[in-house]
Amino acid sequence: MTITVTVNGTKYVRDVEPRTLLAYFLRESLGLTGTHIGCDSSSCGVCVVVMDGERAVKSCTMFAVQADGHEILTVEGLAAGAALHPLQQAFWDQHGLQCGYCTPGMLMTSYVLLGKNPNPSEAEIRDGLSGNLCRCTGYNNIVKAVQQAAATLGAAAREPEAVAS
Amino acid sequence: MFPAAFDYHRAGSVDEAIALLKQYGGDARILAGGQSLIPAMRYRLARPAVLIDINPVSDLGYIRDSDGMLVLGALARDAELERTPKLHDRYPLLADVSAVVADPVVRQMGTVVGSLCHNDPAGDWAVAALASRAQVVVRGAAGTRTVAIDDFLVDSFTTAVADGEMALEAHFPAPPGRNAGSYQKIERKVGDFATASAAAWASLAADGTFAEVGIAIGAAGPTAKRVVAAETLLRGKKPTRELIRAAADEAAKAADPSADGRGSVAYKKAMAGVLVGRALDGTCKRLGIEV
Amino acid sequence: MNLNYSGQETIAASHDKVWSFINDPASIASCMPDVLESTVIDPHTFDATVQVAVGPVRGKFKFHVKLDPQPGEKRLNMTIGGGGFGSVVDLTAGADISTEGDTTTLDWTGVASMRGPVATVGGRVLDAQAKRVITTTFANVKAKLTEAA
Amino acid sequence: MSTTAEPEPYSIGVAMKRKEDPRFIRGRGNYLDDHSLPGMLHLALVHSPYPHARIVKIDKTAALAVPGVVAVLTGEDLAAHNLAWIPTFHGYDKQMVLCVGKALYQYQEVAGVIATSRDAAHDGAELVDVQYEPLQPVIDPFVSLTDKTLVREDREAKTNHIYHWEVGKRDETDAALAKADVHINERIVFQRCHPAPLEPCGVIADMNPGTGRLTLILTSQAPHAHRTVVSLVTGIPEDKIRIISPDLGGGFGNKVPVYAGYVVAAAASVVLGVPVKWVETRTENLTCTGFARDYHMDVEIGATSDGKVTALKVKTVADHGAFDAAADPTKYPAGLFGIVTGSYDFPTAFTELDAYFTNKAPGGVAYRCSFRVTEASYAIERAMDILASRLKLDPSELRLKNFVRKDQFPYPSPLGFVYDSGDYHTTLKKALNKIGYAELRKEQAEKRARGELMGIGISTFTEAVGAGPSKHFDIMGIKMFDSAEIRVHPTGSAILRAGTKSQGQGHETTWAQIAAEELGLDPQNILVEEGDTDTAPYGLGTYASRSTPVAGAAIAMAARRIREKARIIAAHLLEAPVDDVEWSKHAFNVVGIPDKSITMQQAAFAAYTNPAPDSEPGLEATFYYDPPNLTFPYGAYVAVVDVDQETGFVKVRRFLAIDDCGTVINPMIVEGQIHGGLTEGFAIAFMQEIVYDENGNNLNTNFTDYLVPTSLESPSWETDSTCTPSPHHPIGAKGVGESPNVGSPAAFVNAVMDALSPLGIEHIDMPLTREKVWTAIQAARK
Repeated sequence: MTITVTVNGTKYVRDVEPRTLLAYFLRESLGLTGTHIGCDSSSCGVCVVVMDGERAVKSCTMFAVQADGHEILTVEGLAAGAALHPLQQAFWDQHGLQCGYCTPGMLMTSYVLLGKNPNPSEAEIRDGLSGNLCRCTGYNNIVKAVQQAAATLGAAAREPEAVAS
Repeated sequence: MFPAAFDYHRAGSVDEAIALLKQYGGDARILAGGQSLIPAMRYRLARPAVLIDINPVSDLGYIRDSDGMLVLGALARDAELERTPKLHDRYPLLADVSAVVADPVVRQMGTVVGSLCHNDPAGDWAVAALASRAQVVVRGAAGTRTVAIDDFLVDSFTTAVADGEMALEAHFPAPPGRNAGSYQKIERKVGDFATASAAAWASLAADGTFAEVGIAIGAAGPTAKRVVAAETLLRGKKPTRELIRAAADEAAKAADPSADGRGSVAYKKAMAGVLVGRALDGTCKRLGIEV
Repeated sequence: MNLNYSGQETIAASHDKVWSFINDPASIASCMPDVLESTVIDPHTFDATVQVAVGPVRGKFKFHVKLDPQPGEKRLNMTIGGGGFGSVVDLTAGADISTEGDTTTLDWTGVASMRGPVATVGGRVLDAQAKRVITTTFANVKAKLTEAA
Repeated sequence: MSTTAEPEPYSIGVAMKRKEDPRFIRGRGNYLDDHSLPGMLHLALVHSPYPHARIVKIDKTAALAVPGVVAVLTGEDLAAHNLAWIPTFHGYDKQMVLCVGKALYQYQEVAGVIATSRDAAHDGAELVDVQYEPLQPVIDPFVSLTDKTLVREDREAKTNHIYHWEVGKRDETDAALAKADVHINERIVFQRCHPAPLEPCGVIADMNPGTGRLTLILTSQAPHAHRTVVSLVTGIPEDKIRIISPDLGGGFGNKVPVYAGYVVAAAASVVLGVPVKWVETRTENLTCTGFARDYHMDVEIGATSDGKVTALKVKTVADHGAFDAAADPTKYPAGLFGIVTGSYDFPTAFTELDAYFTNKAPGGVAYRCSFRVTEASYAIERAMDILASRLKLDPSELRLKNFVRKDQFPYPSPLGFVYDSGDYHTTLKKALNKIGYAELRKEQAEKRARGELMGIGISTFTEAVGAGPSKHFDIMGIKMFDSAEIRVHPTGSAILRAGTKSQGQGHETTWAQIAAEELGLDPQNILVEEGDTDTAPYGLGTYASRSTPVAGAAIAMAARRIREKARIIAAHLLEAPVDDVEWSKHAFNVVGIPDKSITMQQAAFAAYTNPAPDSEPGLEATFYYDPPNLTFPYGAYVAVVDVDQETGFVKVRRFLAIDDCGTVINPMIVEGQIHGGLTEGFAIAFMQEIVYDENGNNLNTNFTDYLVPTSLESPSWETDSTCTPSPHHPIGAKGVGESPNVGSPAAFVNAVMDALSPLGIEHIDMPLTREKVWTAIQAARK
């Protein structure tokens, strides 16, 4: 069937089989391969994308047809051109990634986490990211990265220019 | 893994959903949060011929605290409950559950009613619903009926929802008077099903005795189990350490789990007791009672 | 993983009646729940296609059933092998037959072993289903013999 | 190591942000499944539900009827192309690609379905009708060794016994044990677990009929080794094979072996002349691809009554599954297990190992460890704690009493290694001070008085990594050297290619830092390239912590070759005799005239524009490095835990890791490696296990049942270091990626056993699940 999905601000009209999972639709129909797939049981979270700006969803546990008429944000949509999103910058600064496979999911889950809770404690961050697996970093630096991003975004919220500079 | 092919229908309203259910009967499944159904479909354990997606129904995500009960629409997501602090004081037990179902991302899609309908013996919401004396409103072509949770949970993965019907909403009565509750769960890791779980709430009479009590355990049989013996034991008595221990023992006795990778029968029975004890401790703590 | 079941049916029927009934593939097939179709292959074996429907898990399981009467007509063993969803379920059931006057008692036990996704992913689902199949089968044996009487 | 006082960007030891990160954080990584070729078909595999069964019949009809299904391949079909069996890595055994005659473990690959879409391939796979005749499976290695049931009928030797291996002095050790004042003998099991990188394994095989070349885009930790294997197996000349290992989403040893899907996809592409893609599911990853460990070790230690160890004996039964596919060096069937004497000065030692076939998946890969070093380190560190409790000695005291002393290096171990360098006493003391060991013991005493269970666990491991000297180490005959090639461009930037393959270790950054240090160039302008066998020099790949010890050295040596040539050019530019030109502060100058100097950039430009007379133009070098010895990183770890007696839950309150990996190239990356390895060590100690039930069912086929810790279970890590450079490594580096995974399991288990010691509990095998701990407590209280 035909669906209309807005991904990273661009509207796409595509024909999909009902059984096509959103993750495969993003990767194969739209060529947005930043969203990864790591398990079959909704356990690993490397496929997390943001739906309608407010909900982190595991795109391997949702059919593409369910995204019809919705807005999806993927890791490719985080940066504003050359300017990295504070989360991306923080993951880089804090060495919050190694093989990079879990990173898009971590970024998108953190994006919603910080949206709902702008200055989370370490405990809240560890809880909020517990639907995403990482096999490389031991999580220490991912937590630090989210803390850095929270600080940057907080500063930006106080004085909008801060982030751009 | 990849789901087998199916026909997909979008319901714009509950009536449309019911009409589609009438048309396809047992071949059709309702798609709400999909967090249990879709993984089962990926393993091709579940292969419904027809999926009826109710997500487009605009007014099913409601969470209403009215007429002394919390009313959750079929699309009320776990995370919504988790993020509604004003409910946490009135429904501490449900607040606890909403923060430990599956994992934080799954909870943003998963629904309370969907979890009740899936009726996994190790699921969380059925336990809380039993303890809370919840009711489920079931709608079919023939009309609407309200089913007490005890009758709703028929057997493992089987509920009172018949072919052609759908669960419309869940009712959680607000515990009367001065009350509190607590949910306790042992899981091997975040996102796993419970090894054991326990839900408890209690309301206190003026004399400080338990006026009303609700206790249920999970992963302790074909479905979540109400521990009537423990409830009877506690009702009308002042909370003491001994009393709570005795109630916990009743829970351990009542538990009838099956062994799996999560634990042996002996361990799961023992944990049912430990967790009921901790749920009651948590309840008393929230009531400001020293035991 | 192995799952164990057991039960007892007391039937108001003579030993011979019960014995001949449970030794007849067609009769046993007629007692299994949700059988979509069954084919008797020889006096001791039959194939049955069973509709499995537990919650989200719905599909067809193909079973090959072998009846193995023990000498002395006091015990019947039964092996039920089959599968679906890329998985395998092996059921071994046995019934001890004892008769007092005109009531005959079936003491039955069953062991189910599962392989593949059902064992690991759907274990909790199929446990319930296997229990249902075996319990209902023996219950139906009683029912049919009683109504026949 | 270089002692340059220069600041960034030159110096080794700078916490430089990773050069590879920008593409990953933007979702522009380039992993196997991100690739798609025109006309590409998809492969799905059919798996056996039985652990041991005869294949009676395979009916392809229904599968072939599925729209989009192009072909169904079985073992018979592969046999026609002589691909039914392939050699295992160290060449002592062969393994089936698809089942021929028998299925030997549950989920073994029985058939492959090739279709125009992934969904069609899986629809077809479901409909391949295979008739099995189930056979009695052999699941327990201790049953296997009785040879009652034969796993491998295809082998000449009609036994499940694969090999016996031993090293050390048996009689001397037995004698010493016999007359020891104290003698412990403990069965210590290192459970079967799985590396489970988040990115599964996969391949795109592309046989191009036009060029006659077979290109494999492959999740490979060792692309060159894989190219050679493919050539040997298929007979395709090596120049006609290209292996491209793209970005890898983790490897941890899992992406070293050759898997059925690779071979079937390649065969299908060769036959059909179009690209074929196979990406495994998580279930396939956990049930079919290389597992790790599964060692059952009987550890005996003899000691004097005052706590001096006198002898060590370890007898191991190894469960190798259905094929002997353990990826160990040819001459080392049990890898470097000989490191089992650890950090301790044993006067004598003996170890022997017997490996057996069972009806389980094959493997035995080095899961984030140098071949079998993890099993060995766990055994000795666990056993030392058991000895300490028998001697009523503090485990730290027992260790300090028996460490190899600083003045004993280079230290010849009784099992044949020569440890390069170390200062074990200093490192442990640093750990004890930093964590406040004395205070913790005080707190523990108070808690015990109150009946609470708190534990402190120590692990002071020594690793043997960086395989290795080619006189000892090879894989299928290929010596385990590694290589680097550096080309300096006229404007002073460079490209560096190595035979290694990063899976997250950050080679694009650290390799550039090594070259930058040696050449005085900006690491930002040194492009690092790995994984393409058409361009990279031949190397053995990345596993067993060998990249920095071997390839890292090759890079430094290649750079020094370039420096030698640049020196000639510099002399020409300085109009001075070459012998008068020295390299100091990252530039050339005439001895005694420091102010007049030539930078590497200037020399590079001249190499192309104004070469020195009678010297070859251009500025590039290749170096193949054959290490003179292994390197021996070590560490001192301390874990602090609290045990919930009601549930058996263990809370890891603190964990401190002090690592000594010699010279540190990038401290940020080293710390990250340690964090990650500690979380994997934690997972192994408390959660991860591949269990087979009595019927041979694998019970951990997905991430719901194979337990990978999340940010909530994983403790917060404390790290620090000491630095004892390797004397034989050009920059003194030893390698670190695996130390935390090797050293930490024993620290966790020792801590839990320390907590349980008041109950008289001495040992519980990993993983220490709530139930195991609870059960032990219940039993002890009875």
